[in-house]
Amino acid sequence: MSEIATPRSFLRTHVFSVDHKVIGKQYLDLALVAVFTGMLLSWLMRFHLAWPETPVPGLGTVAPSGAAGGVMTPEFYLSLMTMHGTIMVFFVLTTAPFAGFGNYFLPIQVGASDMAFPRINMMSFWVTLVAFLVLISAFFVPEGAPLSGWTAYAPLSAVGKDAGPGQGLGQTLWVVSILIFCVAQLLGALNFIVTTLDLRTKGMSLARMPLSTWAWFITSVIGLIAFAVLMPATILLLLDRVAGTSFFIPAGLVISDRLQPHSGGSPLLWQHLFWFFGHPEVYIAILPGFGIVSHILPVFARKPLLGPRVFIACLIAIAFLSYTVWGHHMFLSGMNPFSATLFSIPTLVITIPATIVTLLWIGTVYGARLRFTSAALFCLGFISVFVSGGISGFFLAQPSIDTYLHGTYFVVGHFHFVMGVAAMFGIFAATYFWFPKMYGRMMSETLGKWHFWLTFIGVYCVFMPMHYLGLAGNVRRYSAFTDDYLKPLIPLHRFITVAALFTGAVQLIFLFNVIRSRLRGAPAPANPWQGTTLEWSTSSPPPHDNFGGPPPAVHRGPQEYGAPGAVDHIMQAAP
Amino acid sequence: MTAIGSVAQPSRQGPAQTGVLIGIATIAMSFAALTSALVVRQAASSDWQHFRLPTILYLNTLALITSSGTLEIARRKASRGAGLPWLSLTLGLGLVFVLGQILAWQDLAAQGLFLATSPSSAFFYVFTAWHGVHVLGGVAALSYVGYRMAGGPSGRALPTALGAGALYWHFMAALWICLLAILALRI
Amino acid sequence: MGKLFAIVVTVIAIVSATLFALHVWWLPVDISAHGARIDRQLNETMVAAGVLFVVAQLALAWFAWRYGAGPSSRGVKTFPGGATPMVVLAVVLVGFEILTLTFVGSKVWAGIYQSPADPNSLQVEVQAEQFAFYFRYAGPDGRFGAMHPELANDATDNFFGLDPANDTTARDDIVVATLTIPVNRPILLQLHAKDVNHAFYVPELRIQQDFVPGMVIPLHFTATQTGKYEIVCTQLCGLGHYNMRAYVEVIAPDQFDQWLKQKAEQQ
Amino acid sequence: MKRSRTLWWGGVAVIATLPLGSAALSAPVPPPAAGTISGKATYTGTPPKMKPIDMAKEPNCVTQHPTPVMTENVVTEPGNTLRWVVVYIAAADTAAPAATETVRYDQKGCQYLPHVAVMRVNQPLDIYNDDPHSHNIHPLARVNPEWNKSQPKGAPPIHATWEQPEFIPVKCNIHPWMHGYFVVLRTPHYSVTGEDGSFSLAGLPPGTYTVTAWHEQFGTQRQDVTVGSGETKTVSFVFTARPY
Repeated sequence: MSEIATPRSFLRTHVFSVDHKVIGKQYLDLALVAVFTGMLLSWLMRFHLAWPETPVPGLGTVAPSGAAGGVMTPEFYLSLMTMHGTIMVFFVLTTAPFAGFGNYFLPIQVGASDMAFPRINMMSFWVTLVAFLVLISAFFVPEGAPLSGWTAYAPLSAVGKDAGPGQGLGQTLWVVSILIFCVAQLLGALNFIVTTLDLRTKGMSLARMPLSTWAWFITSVIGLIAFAVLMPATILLLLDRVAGTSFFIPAGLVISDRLQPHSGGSPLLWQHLFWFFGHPEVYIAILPGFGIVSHILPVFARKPLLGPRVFIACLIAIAFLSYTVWGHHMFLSGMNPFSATLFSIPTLVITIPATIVTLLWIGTVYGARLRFTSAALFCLGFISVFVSGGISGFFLAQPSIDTYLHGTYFVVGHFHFVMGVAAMFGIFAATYFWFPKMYGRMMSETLGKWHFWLTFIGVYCVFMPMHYLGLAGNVRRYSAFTDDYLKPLIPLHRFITVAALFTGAVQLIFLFNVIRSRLRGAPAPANPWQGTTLEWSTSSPPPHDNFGGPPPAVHRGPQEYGAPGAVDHIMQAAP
Repeated sequence: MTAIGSVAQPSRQGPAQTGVLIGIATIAMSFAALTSALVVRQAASSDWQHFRLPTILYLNTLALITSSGTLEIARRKASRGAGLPWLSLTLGLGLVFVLGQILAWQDLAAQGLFLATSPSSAFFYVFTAWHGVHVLGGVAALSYVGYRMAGGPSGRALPTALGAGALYWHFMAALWICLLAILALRI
Repeated sequence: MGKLFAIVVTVIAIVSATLFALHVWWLPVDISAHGARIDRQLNETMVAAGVLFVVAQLALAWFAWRYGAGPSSRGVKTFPGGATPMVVLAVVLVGFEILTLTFVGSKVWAGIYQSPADPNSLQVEVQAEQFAFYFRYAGPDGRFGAMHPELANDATDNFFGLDPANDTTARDDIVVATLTIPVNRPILLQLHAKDVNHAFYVPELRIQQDFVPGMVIPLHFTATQTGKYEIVCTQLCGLGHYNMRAYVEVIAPDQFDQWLKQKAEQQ
Repeated sequence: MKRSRTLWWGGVAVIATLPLGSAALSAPVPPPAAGTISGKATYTGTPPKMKPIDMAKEPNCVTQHPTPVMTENVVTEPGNTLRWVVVYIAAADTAAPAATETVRYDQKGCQYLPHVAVMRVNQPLDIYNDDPHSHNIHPLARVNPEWNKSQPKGAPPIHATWEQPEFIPVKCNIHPWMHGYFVVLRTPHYSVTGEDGSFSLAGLPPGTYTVTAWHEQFGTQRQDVTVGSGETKTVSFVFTARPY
């Protein structure tokens, strides 16, 4: 690993490169494509919910069977919802903050010249890309994309095309895509853990690792165990679909007037296996955001994070507890009601480390000398949105209240605030913060600020009303509101749709900023934000082996800001 | 996590060792998921058709255990450059194990127990297939190490690669013994 | 810039909290015996969470307002006491709140889902199928006919797969698409699904329960007010999930007996 | 090379016109007078009691039917006659010109109109949704390729054709009581019994035919009938009805 021959051909340096920096950028580009695809789907969904009968220009030609004449059919809406959920959770929120920024910066921050197994690392990206292409191809098969949601509950997902349009080839492609994604994720997590444990430079003890590295390390440990459970679960689901086994399909099901040739399976078994992976997955999406905010906020507050060791302890507590709470997704699913009480306790206990982490951030802002760059604003936005999303979790954690709120828009508002917005704000903050280091060019701060203010206000206008809809009993995953008690809520849905279209359009500012800055951004210095961690003590962008020679030794912690005696900050690598 | 306590320098065995340990944890977790699925599925309904495990499984187990033994010998002799024949014996035994598993499948098929016939046969096939895939992965890794051993300059990395490969292989054997116990108890 | 952030966050926090407090959009009328306890639990959590929400947002806003890097370059200050007050605040405040909410909440939950049904409750079988609910009453003989999935045929209105030809108990079973129940009488529903996962949710009755194919799940409640309310499905079951609806009609007991008799004659 | 090619095509054209010419030359034999087979479909025994369809789930369907609609699987008419019985000539009539006019299949008041739509192989079929809410048409075809499409309010008609002859049950998943049949046949000689339970197959060249009568619940019956030129044969089909 020490002497890596610097590859010369374009193919080796930019496409099939084993350099963790190139792989990190490839992951981020994939996530960028995925997030705009997912956003487009959410636009179509929101527009359909607000104005179901108004034809969408051009949709009729793009999807002749799904939306003849531009008016969306219910199964087309549900297939958009399924793909929106799957693309956003897997290919954006797991790929960008963890695989994208993690791949790029973990080796540099621990002072290594590359990941422990560069070839496996490269493979993990290309396997993720294959998984994404297999998923997207589900749109173009005859019956279209699956409609069983990103949770794909059996038997709707397991029976096959009798269960409805999209449940034939489309659902099989979905299952295969997730199976391939599990392989990629396990390889990625393996690399992260080994690099963190074994390839740290001299002086880089675990206590001296930057908090973003801690977050990626703990996320990869969670990811390892979570995806190691999802993989066999998808294999069993695939066997149920194609090989006629009955792991998840009980006897005597009559679907489309046909008695299904299965017997004895348990639909709850799929829900248990899925959510055993599902809840750690939402922490895989948010913990890198924790690490990123705790890494970036001190740089702009010019003071270290309040209680970094407490923060790390909270990360570990969350990682451990995340495996004990999956049942709160299934309070009303028909499992034994006693286990609902059992699962509600760890679910409420896990709010303690989450609250501590939030209070540590707010405590860090206290007494700071905050410089409000775009990255800093997105960190503050992250804290505010995470508070809103976390607090709505209080309601859903109690089985008695979940009796009313389960399956309503309250849940949609909750997980969008925490995953859909907070994690995205983490990705935005990381982009604005690390873009100069990755591309050697500065991003436009004015565009960044416009992007922040419009998005911050926009997301509250989109997702806070969803909590009100939930309180009114508005059921989620509905493609049209024909029930009598839902009709008075349609104006609120129209408000959300307008806000969603606006907030989505605002993201084009970010896209323009990213593309323009890559081509014509001002050249970036090695340490634009006066950070102290190792990524700032090498050139922008870093040379092939990160430090142009052996990695420097490290002599102190990652956040030596505002140290007593006039020096503003001391670099980690400074002797 | 062996290296969690140690300070700065990369651990003596190198990343390969840690990588294999993490791989082992992942594979063990996936089998834990399959085992819990087996237990829940057996309790879910009364259509669990018990059948006697084909006797060839016990011969396969023997082959796998002896291959662990020969691999240990290969590791000791490797430092004196005489490890190759023992390593190829290990690979041979590994392939014998996999062929034996396929014979067990045919024995089951002869009894009319296919993948979809009953949940018990389904889990038998899934367990043996999932384990077989990982054994083949081990065979591929060890044959790559053997190729590098035979290729001449053994280099510093070889003993660690062989050590890591051996660790993985022993895990394959231990895992199979656990799986056999689970299958014997449950099916 | 920090001041703008503080203002925006404060406005957001205040507006959101007031919209919650004013019950602009709120739960529909509660017509269920156990509903009051759920509403109280929800209100308590709303107050506690609302306070936490506003305090946290305002603290963030105040610190962002106060501690921007202004011309007066004073030194940075760590939070008095470092991280320990944060941990103590979180453990005590949130921990205490969790304790009360969990303890009280589990009793409310146990009252609905863990306690056995009232012995003389009215038994109704509910079948959820792709995209409609059907309800079956035992009919005058008081016994439900056996269900045979292979005989189920929607065309002949044989939703439950009954076999009236050689199962006499099935002949008088009443199958309707509207759940008609007497007021103030405990009802015991036996939920079973014909094809995929569904759910039974009546916002006014504060009750929700998934249907799981292959299982018969009991659900009991008591309606305390007459009227016509909507039953909707909250578990994604396919393309007609949005339209999978039925009505529950809560009527006076004597009207119910008369309705039952009238339905029995139609069999 | 070019010249020889034009010669070649000229020759082919000449040969091609020969058969047309010869057909025109043969003496005009008067076409044989067409016979007809007609009759009634009746039942014996007690038919199952038809129940009113409970459309409570879709209020605007309930308002469209002042008197509740009865189930349509066994529609009995006065005089023990049966409606919706499809009577057709079993032998495929390949010489008949392909059917071109479109069969209209309508969804109105949460009902399929007509209950049984008979059409020929490859005949265009248009499915309309005249209800103020969406329907979902799911023809449960086994021989033909199966499809399942929703049709929101005001959506354009769905065009479909069927390549193979089959009795295809049609259901609407959103309204489970909605049921109908696409009867796809190879022969143009078919008739569906109406209110009076009578059918008639006209325009039959003389010959012996196996006439088949199909009812969705009481099965299929066949009879062999010979028809002379210009002759009208009456045939009746009697189905046995069971109460349950």
